[in-house]
Amino acid sequence: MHIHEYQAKSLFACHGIPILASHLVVVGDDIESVCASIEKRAWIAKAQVHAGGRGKAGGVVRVDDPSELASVVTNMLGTSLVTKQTGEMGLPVNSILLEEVIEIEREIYLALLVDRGSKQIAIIASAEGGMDIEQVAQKTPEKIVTHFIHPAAGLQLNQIRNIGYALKLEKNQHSQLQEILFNLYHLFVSNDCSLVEINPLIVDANGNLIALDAKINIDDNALHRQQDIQEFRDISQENISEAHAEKLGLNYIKLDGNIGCIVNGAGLAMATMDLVKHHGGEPANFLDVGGGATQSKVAEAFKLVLSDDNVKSIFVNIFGGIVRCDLIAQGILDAIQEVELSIPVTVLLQGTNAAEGKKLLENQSAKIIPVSTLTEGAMQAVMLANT
Amino acid sequence: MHIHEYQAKSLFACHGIPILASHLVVVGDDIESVCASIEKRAWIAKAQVHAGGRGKAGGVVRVDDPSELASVVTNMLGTSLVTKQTGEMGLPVNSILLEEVIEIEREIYLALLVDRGSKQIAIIASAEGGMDIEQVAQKTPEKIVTHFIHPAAGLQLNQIRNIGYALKLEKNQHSQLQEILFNLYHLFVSNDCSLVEINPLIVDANGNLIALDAKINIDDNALHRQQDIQEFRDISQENISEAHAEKLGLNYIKLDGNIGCIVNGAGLAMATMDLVKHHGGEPANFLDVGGGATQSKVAEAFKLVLSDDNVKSIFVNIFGGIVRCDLIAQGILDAIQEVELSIPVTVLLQGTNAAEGKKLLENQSAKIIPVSTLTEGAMQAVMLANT
Amino acid sequence: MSILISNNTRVLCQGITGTQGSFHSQQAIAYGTQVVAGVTPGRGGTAHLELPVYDTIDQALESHAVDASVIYVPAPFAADAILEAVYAGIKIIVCITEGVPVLDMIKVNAVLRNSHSLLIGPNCPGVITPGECKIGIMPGEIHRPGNIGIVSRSGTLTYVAVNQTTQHGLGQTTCVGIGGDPIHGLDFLDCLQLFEDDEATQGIIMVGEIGGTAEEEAAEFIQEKVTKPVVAYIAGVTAPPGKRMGHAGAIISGGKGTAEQKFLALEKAGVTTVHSPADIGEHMSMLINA
Amino acid sequence: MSILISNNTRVLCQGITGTQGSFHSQQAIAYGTQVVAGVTPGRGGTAHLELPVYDTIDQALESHAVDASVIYVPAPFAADAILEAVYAGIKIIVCITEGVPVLDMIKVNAVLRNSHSLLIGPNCPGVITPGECKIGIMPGEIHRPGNIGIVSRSGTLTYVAVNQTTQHGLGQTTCVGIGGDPIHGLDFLDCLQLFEDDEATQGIIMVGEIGGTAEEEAAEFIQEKVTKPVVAYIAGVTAPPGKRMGHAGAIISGGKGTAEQKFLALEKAGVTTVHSPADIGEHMSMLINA
Repeated sequence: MHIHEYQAKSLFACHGIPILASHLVVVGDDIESVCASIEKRAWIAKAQVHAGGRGKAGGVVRVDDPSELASVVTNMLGTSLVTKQTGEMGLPVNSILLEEVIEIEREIYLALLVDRGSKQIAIIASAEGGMDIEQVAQKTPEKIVTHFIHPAAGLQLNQIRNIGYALKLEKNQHSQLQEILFNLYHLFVSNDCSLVEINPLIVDANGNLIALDAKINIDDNALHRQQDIQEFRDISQENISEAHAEKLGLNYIKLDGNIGCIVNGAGLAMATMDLVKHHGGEPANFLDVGGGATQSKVAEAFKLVLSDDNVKSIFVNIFGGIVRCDLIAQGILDAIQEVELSIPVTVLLQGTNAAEGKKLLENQSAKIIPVSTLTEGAMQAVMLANT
Repeated sequence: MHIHEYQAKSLFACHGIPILASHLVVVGDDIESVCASIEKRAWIAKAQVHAGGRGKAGGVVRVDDPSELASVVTNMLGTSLVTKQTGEMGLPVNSILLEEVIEIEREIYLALLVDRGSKQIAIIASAEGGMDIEQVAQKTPEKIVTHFIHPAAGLQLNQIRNIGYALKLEKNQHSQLQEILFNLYHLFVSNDCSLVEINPLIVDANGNLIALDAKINIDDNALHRQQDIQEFRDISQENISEAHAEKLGLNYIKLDGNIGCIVNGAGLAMATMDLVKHHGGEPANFLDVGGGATQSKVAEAFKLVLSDDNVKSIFVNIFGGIVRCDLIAQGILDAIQEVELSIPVTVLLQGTNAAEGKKLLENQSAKIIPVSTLTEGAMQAVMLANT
Repeated sequence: MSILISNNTRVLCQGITGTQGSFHSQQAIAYGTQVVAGVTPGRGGTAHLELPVYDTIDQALESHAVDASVIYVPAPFAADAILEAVYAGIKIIVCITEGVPVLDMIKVNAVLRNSHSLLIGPNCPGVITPGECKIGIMPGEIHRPGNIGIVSRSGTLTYVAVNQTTQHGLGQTTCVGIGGDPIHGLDFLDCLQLFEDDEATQGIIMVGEIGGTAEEEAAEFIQEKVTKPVVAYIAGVTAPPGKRMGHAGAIISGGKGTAEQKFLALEKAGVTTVHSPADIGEHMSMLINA
Repeated sequence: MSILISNNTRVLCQGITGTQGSFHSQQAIAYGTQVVAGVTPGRGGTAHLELPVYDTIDQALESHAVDASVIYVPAPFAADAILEAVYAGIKIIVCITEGVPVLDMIKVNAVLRNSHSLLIGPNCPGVITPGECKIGIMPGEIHRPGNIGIVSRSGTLTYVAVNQTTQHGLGQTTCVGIGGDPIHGLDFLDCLQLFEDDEATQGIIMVGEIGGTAEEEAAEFIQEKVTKPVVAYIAGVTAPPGKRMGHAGAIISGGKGTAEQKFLALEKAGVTTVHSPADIGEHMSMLINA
């Protein structure tokens, strides 16, 4: 789960990680009076959306003249922000974080994340923080230090020292880093984070370390034990269809193509998209109805895919395991009873009772085309989308 | 470090482990008014000393008649309690814990300790708690369950379940045990304990688990980071010579024999005692002046051993490693300048500059007898003690 | 021959009285798997599917010899169930449960490394030695005893590979679904080694996915240690953009992790890769019959 | 030949600028040990004993190849220093420091088990291969190159054993003080195995103490795996009563741990035991020359 920068920073504050003075403005606030009530000084207005690339997209604006603050906020609040990560629809800016402007001596990169390779939490740090950190990692990997936290030992002082010297910190900054890292590690573990990233962690004019940005991802699988974090959920930042799908127990991600895919299992769903692409088509979505797909789930999936106007052809690819293919076929027939089927549906059923399922679908509708192999199915679906 | 039962129970209370209602009476209190001020009911008066075996030694007295409470406390407070663990001098009873008397349905044994074998913290539990627990362990070891806590995983629910079923707990007691064990583990780790023992953990008439006794040992090596625990230290429970020795950096334990031993290194000190015994003598003490014995430490050790009136002969056994034997010899000569030497001292110097050391000691005093081998030294010291 | 499990494997089911545990235990028994007992805390002393149910594994072990345990307990308690099996000394632990918190798996992994247990999963279909022993949720009837070892991060995609090898008359020695979670037990390397050492296995199919660097490491391992023909397919060339793990994910993977890079690494290692899942069986068949 | 260290061993000293680290590094260098660098946080870039000092081990490794590290840092920071060496991949880590909190050592041990490092100590005199390499605080001059391997939980008591083997003309291959703390690194079993595998070692002296069950386990191990003659001495027949670990200590040791029981176990295993430390050298000599 993603949370907003201002929410991440509230966690930072709770855990004693230094942040800048700030105010939050949300849709519905009286912008004029909020801006009038806060200190007259330079502020940075940061659009709160669940996406990176805000700076280049105009979502982070410096306001030096206090008299202009209200108008900047007014212009930004309630709009949609399109960044390279949002898609063309963008994300609604329902809140803006106003943060004091301070002088920056240095920009450091600092992150904790769950690392597959070591099967541990990793700390990544670089003296060259800021927007180009991925380039730094690619071109000069020696400027990135990585330390792994053994779960029995926890974060150790020697690791903090190593990071501190790698970052070429001043003497008094070592103890600041120590406090920040111990607190970050505690925040990470106690909130079931999968990522905590500070980019940049800055050194201000007084030589103090301050988190200028804050990005936190939470492990969805652990939300059941993170009541407080659940409150942070902002449904406005999620794709409506995707959120709806989640409620139905479907894993759905909308894409830009015109071939709807209905598949059971995430791996097979990805493979199906690959196949469509392999045969010259463009998938309209990723959709996993779950390893144990049921009749009703398939029906719901159908409605979901059909609600996307871009979809010109549907490819149903079900491998009957525990669930029998004849029941899946029945689910498809049920679904087209409810929604009018205006586009062709290619159906591949394999595994348990595949033959029975295929038989059920035959001659039911001109729009339903049962096929026998993956290749045949993908080619058929692509061809139908292009006619 | 040992702490008193009432101190251990205050830690229990802090960590949410159920204990009985109680009052503490200390030397200097107005016993009559304390006893008058508390609820009129049956109490158990428990002498607070750093030793086991209090029950059999009269240090735990049940007082059913409230009017007798003050006299029982008066008779006990300020006396010395001699148990099988205290030695003949006993330990001063400077405080008494008055605990409510309740009905006991069952007595369970529960302990956490640092286990050498697994290099982990171990939980030991038995459905048959109480005074005979060691017999239970010896005769019916299958009635003892042991679980090891991996430091990465911490205490796990499955271990608590296993213990709960082994203890044949009622359904609602499983959740009580869970809370007690999680709290105990947290108490153990956060206070650097080496042992936490509850014997018995009782089931009361309402089916609730309550810690009737509490024994906690703290790792001496970790006291530097346990400020609160340091406050618990009760010097009155320590042997005066031993406490004095500790201040001087000497590891000294008084014993009942008549041959004083001054040795460098704990292993060699034990071996020296073994040797003395092997040759028919009785060591008066264990004394380790430290692996890096210095001239001045040897002098202090001399004074300490000579302060024991039982000592009839001294065996100095130093293996010169980093410290040269000639300096040790000088330390001995310094010491006998300060204290009058009325008993014979057998001195074995080996290792670095042993010959020079031996030479220094020759013809200095009729009381100082340099020897050349362990066997010669031990035999000499034993012979001299018996003449 | 086979790896990990065979018709001698005696299986315990943790969470046997739940819907999933109950259904799949029935299926496993019907397949011929020796399921010897179940564990559900609080249900000790009862019977389920005509099998004795115990409160704890330790209790079950007093009356049964157990070689493997399969876990169907809900996600919040799955890590605890895995650890119970590890502490009880169970050799093969198969955790089917999906949605186990990743920080739980970090702890589990640390304990596993100090143990003699092997974990398969979590979030996996399980492991099957066709005709002998089925531990997990895969449909038994698509499998046939044969000479191909299959290891896969995916569930249903594995079945596709299985189905094709069956249709091509090759059959399988053992199929292992190692699970798709970031931190899991047995990985490609472990399974590749086991298949390499298994005399009956003549070819290996490896089904990977985008994310992580397990396939790249497998490629290196295959080049150095595996003499048998390997066919690999990686799902996710047209992966949904997904949610980015900040910059940190990109930094720590060092630019690896895309399907293209995985294909490249495997091809460099001499692995036969297929870019359509429809071609897995055919290519394996060609290699075996070459 | 020798075990663990030799004249090729390049040694780093953690805490080199402290009193202990400074003094014993001087002694080690004088003995001929290849001490290549030191580490003291905050002193990086300076020199000490004509050796470069670094802030961290990682920094030192940029300029030096290191085979072993010796730790003289104060007890509250010793576990951290050990872990720094483990994380840096140092193969042999010798921790001299006394008074390390036992819960710290539980953590260190868990990390060590997942590593390629060997830890000797803490609270130990160190390890020496006479005439080649001395890592620790033992007096070098009592040692002689020879054919006896010595492993001991005690400090000065080890020197007694060393001295006797030197006086009997046997000399030592390597002497290892494994340390007296409840939780430590290398144990008797590890060293016995190393000595058994070392061609130059013709006899082994083992010096134990009361407490724990390490000597009992060593006895079992010797019976099964050690073919070379072993002389053992256990200190503590007349042990001070000490402070009892409640009932728990007695329960968990299962009645083992006394000197008598250790002697008994060793004798049962065919080990030559001596009840006076004065007899160690003589008995070893008789066995070797028999």
